[in-house]
Amino acid sequence: MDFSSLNPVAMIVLLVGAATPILLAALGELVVEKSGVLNLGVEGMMIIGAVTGFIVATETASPYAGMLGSMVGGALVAMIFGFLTQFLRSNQVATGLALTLFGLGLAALLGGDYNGIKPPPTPRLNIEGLSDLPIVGELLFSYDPVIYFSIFLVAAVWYFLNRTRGGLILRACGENHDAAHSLGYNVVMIRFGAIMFGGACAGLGGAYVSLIRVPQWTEGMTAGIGWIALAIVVFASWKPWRAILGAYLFGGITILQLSLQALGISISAAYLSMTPYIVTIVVLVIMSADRKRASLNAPACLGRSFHASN
Amino acid sequence: MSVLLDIQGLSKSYPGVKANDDISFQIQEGEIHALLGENGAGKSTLVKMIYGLVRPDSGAMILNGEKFAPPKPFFARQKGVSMVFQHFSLFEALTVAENITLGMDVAPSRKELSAQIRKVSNEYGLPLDPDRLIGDLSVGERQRVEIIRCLLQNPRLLIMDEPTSVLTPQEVETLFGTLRKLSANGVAILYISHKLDEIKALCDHATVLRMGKVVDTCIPANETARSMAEMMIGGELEMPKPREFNPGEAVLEIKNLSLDSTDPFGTNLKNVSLSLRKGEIMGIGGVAGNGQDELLASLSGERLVDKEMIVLKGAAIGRLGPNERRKLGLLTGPEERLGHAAAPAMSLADNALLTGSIRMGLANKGFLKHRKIDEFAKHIVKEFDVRTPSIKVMAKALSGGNLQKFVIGREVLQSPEVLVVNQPTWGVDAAAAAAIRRAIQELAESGAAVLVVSQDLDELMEMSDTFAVLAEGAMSKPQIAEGLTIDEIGLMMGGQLEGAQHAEA
Amino acid sequence: MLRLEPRQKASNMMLYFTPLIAVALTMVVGGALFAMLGINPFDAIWIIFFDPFLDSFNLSQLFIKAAPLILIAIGLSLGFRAGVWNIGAEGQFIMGALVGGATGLALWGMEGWWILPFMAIMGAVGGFAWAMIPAILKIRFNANEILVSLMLVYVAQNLLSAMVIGPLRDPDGFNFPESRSFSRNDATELPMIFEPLGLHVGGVVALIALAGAFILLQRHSLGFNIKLTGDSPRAARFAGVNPSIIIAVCLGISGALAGLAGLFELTGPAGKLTTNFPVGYGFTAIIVAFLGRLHPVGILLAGVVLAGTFIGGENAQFMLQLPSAAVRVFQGMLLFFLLAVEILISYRIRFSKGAS
Amino acid sequence: MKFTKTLATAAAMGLALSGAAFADEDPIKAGFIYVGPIGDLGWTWTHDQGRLALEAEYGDRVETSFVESVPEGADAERVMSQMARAGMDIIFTTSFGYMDPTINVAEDFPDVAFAHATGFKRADNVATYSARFYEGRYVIGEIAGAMTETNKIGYIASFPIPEVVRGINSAYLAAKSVNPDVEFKVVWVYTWFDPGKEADAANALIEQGVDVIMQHTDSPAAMTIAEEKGVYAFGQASDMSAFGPNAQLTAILDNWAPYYIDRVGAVLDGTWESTDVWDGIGAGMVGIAPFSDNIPADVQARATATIAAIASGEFQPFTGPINKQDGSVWLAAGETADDGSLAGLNFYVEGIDGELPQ
Repeated sequence: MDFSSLNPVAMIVLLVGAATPILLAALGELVVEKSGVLNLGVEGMMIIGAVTGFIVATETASPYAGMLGSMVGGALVAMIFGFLTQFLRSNQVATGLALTLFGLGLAALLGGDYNGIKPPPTPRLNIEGLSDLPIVGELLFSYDPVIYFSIFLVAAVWYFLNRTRGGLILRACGENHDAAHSLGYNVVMIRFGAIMFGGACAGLGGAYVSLIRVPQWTEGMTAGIGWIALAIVVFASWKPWRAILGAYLFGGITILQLSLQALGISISAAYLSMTPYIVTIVVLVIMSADRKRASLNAPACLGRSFHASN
Repeated sequence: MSVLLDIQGLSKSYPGVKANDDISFQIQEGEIHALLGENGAGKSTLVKMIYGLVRPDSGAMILNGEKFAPPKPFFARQKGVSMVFQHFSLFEALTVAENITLGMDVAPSRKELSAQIRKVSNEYGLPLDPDRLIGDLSVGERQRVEIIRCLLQNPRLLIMDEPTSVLTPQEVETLFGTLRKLSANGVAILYISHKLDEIKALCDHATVLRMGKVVDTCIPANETARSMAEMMIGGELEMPKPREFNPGEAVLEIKNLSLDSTDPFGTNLKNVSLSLRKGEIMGIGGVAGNGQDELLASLSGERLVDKEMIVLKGAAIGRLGPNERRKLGLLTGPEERLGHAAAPAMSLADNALLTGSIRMGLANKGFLKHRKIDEFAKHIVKEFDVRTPSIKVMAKALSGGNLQKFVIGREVLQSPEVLVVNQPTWGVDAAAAAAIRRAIQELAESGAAVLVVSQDLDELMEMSDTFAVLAEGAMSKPQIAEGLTIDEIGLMMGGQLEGAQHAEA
Repeated sequence: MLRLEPRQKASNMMLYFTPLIAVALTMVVGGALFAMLGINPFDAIWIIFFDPFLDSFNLSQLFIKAAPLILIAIGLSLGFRAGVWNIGAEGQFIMGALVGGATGLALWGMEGWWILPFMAIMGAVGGFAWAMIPAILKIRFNANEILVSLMLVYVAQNLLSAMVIGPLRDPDGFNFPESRSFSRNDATELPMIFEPLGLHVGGVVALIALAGAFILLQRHSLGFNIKLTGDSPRAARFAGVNPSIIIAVCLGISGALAGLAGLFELTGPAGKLTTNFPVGYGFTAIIVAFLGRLHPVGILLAGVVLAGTFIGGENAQFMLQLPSAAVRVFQGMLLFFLLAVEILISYRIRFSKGAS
Repeated sequence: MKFTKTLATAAAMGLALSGAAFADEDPIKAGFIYVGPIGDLGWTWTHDQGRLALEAEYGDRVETSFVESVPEGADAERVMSQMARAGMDIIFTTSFGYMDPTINVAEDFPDVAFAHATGFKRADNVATYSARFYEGRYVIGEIAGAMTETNKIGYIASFPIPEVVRGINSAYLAAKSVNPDVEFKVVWVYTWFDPGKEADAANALIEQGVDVIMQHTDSPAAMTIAEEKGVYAFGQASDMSAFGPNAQLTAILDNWAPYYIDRVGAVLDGTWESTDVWDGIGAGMVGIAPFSDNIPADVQARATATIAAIASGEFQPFTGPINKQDGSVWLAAGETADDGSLAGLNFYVEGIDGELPQ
């Protein structure tokens, strides 16, 4: 078989597209987990974002309004999770799973009338001169705006968490919620805010699928990538720049296995389809194996519900 | 001098308890004012109201002539009231500077803050490196972080809740120096403690609380430790009777025990050796975080070590798990009551089963004998005077003292041959503490060997026959406790293990 | 202002009452939703919630649907109690069917009473082995079992595809990606025990597992250790519980039961292995486990109720043209409400002025 | 199978009796069981279009209902039984996986007519029906072969079942007949419906230099990608030109309406009997959408001729000489494939690269 026909530039362009929804959702979840909350409902929030984004975009004929709508939609269902876990102190694992189930059903219900419609297109960047450059133009200046936004968001999340007071307070809640409380911080509201942000990011990730990557609305179209986003957060050791690495790695494997098939490689496609998941497991194992380091990076209060003692 | 804070009739009730009842007193500018009282007397509630963490049910406060009713700590800090907690509000994975920023309402830039931290900490003799992680600091250094955090906000009133309980005697001296300097600069200090010698040495005035009420005020310099203690407990102080010490043969031997901590901020044990004899109570002092948790884990069997490192009655047990050790007669009582010694959301009966299963025969081939479990739980409740409506109550519903009596009682009533306890009276009211100490002493008198790990030197001096110190994971040679001076202990705790030469045990 | 005040003792009354509150709230809010969709809410709720238990045909389908849910949920509940989050029961369900089915195909043409039991054992082994992957990775490498077990669902699905397209394909099946039919073969057909309730052998095994779990949790030290680990891992370690063993036991039991459920589904209701064999029992069982508050009796009731809503939901589809998505929203709501009212068990709500 | 039998039989007998008494007054009830959501724009959507056409045709004389997203297996069996119990006169089960459940339930309800799509098991009250999609694929294969400039045609395939393999072979033979240099690149996505994956596959194929995409999966995702990347594609099951106004060359249309109207009509006048219908372009079950203007006139003309030849039965796509991929002879010159061997087709014809997953 002829590997030379694999065009690396084109593959990178493709993998960035496949990775961006995962990256967006993972960044949101990263912030949520840094605040000490484990929200397993990413898949549910993504699909809601996909459908609300689609509906708003087609109704207003503006993809950007749709993206805003997806963030609002994602944040709204995240609010249910936030309310249950932060105010009613329900189990975060169970509530997250319920959110996924509920989100998938609600999205199907909301999207019932939007099957088979083409959403307004999202233009790609086209800078005279730059976008036409060979290789560089394609690699750097030819994407849709959300991809640039996702990279900006990586930097922004990093800056927020490491360079701002707000980020410091958020991390403090994740490290030791009792101490944060006794310093006078409102742990519940800070976490609630983080959960909403996570919902907005997951929602935008979903809208990326329904408005740009596919683009159309169909039931269950996020097809499990919300779960991958959760794995990416662990893989990234809660570091934004590593999340981008993880998401692009996963996107790369997904694209590569399809490209290998197109090349006519003789491994059965079913086995190739497993590889992204197996690689995720392997990477997860490698990242978790050093317990001391893993526990240093993980927010100490992750998944524990907080109750002010006085 | 003028009045800084005037407290007028503060009251606060919780379901079933009147924590504060009509409390009134005044704090002058620049004075060091002691708030004296036993555990549970209402000191914590009172200072939480001053700091804005708890709102009073009734009463008022006047700060500097203005009405003062902080709804949140933020408002208290705005008005110049800062607080150093007994349990630090620190974040292990964050740096010193980050921790300090978090405690400040208006924080300067990172660079500026670092410079300020260095300047203020050196000025008050509490040097700190702003870029280190809290997790890497000793407990004494962590307290410095808390204090510097308060000082950077130029407080008028600094509240300190039991600040010395975690310090070595030398560190206590340094702290007092700092506090006196502050006082001289006009900062008032509300100093909470039940250590009477310290209060006598440091404080200008004292207000004594008992059962949520102000029962007395005094000038500590004019009182004796005994007279103040009597104000606190409201009766005659009973001095402990010295015990006779006739150790029998060695039952527990620890030989060159080394163990790496699993906690990224923990301390590794280095070559710890000791020999514990029948009837002996050995006290192990030292500041928290110097390897106590690791020592307990290696003795309880939660962490396994080399087989020969721990020998019980001639048998090498280093690789045996907790239940096999229990079977052989080695029982332990960890420091953390909830979540370690006891499972918070399980009933007292279940918690009796938790360690009692083997020695009390509470299960047969894995099948539980519920009647026997209940009996054992009721026995503990009765013998150790655990105040609870029933043994079906969840452990977390009990007060700290009651639960501590329960978990110590649970081990003592299993007639151990060796009992190891960590901080047996930590955060427990005086009556419960006395009961626990008495039970441990009786156990030793009946021939068991007891290892008491504690940060409370007074407690150790009162109970122990022999004494050693854990410092940075290494242990000093055990010595006869009687006659050890506080200076000698201080040197041992500071890590100069061989510095104090005393009768070796 | 509402304030939550912890109770000294979990409220027994609330323990039994909260599921009813949740169901009632779901009916009210779900009914409103149905009304918004232009469907008579009373009819819809009647068909979804009551009809499945009153009509003899529906009843005869009840345990066919409920048995795998209950069997899987029982296993999961042990892990959830210990804080071991096996989210990948769907994968273990597939692997049980795959391994047990492959065994049956290897023995094809043989007669004997032992064939089905042997397949069941192999099915349990298949699910067990699949669950051991996250268990070992968790014990040895500290890898998060939620994510590993979930990723393995996708791997199992692809493996199933590869197998029914390849080695396990029915040689007489015109090359369609399907295995032979186990339910149309005497040696491998799952016997029905009590038809009026749809109780097949798998259902009976589910009831036995239920009883076993009940005894384990109430009467046995292993059950005590599981609960202890869930409440406080550190206290459990202090009590001499080896956390690795708890992880292995919980994942192992849940994997084996999910595998068994897969095999029973294969040899009974589903009949043959196809790429569409997994229909989400492994995920729905998570809801059943929580809905039953991780208690064996609760799981029995939750499994039956949820199975009823599935049957009722389908009926509502063709009788009222209720969209299938609405039924899923309805089920999600049920779980949300249950989680929301759970707080009433350990807290009481007080009205007070001002914040504390 | 015993899972629904006894009680259901009893119920059915009751219904049959009452049904006989009022047969003339009640409208005919037709039930449909769908494997996907009706909004999938693919397989299920086309069947639902057929159902709507049925309603339009007969008005008050027919009452239809459906259940969507019914998993194959026990759930399908239950839904069918429920429908039969609810008094359906004819039930269309529209997925291959419903084959055994349909046979099982039909045994219990001898008076209800069943029609199962794409299967091969029949009974007195179970008819089967399917469409010769490979005829349509021959037409679009011919167009694809003529339109490709890179000589690389991409094929997004779902599962390696005979239905899909027939399509690939037919399209390849057609493309090859007009362009000897043509090369097929097949990507198996192992799903009928996963827009994200289908889009990725389309992208991967385009990166391999493919400039015409065919698909045997249900969503219009690949069409959208083709439009974006400026390559050609064909609509699947329905006209997808909305998603690719420039990209779509034409589309294979599934048109179930004639069959449904005919069969329900047969129930209405009492002439229904079990039949095996495998219709193609001729009977209108498979349609070809209007050609895009991007197709040159000569190509259009040839395609139109091919359609006519197939419709009239004059030409069969699988006409020898055709060798199997391994070079052995499948069909001798002039020989045409019989329905039996087509039904179980499990090999590529000579010239297709890559291995058929087995």
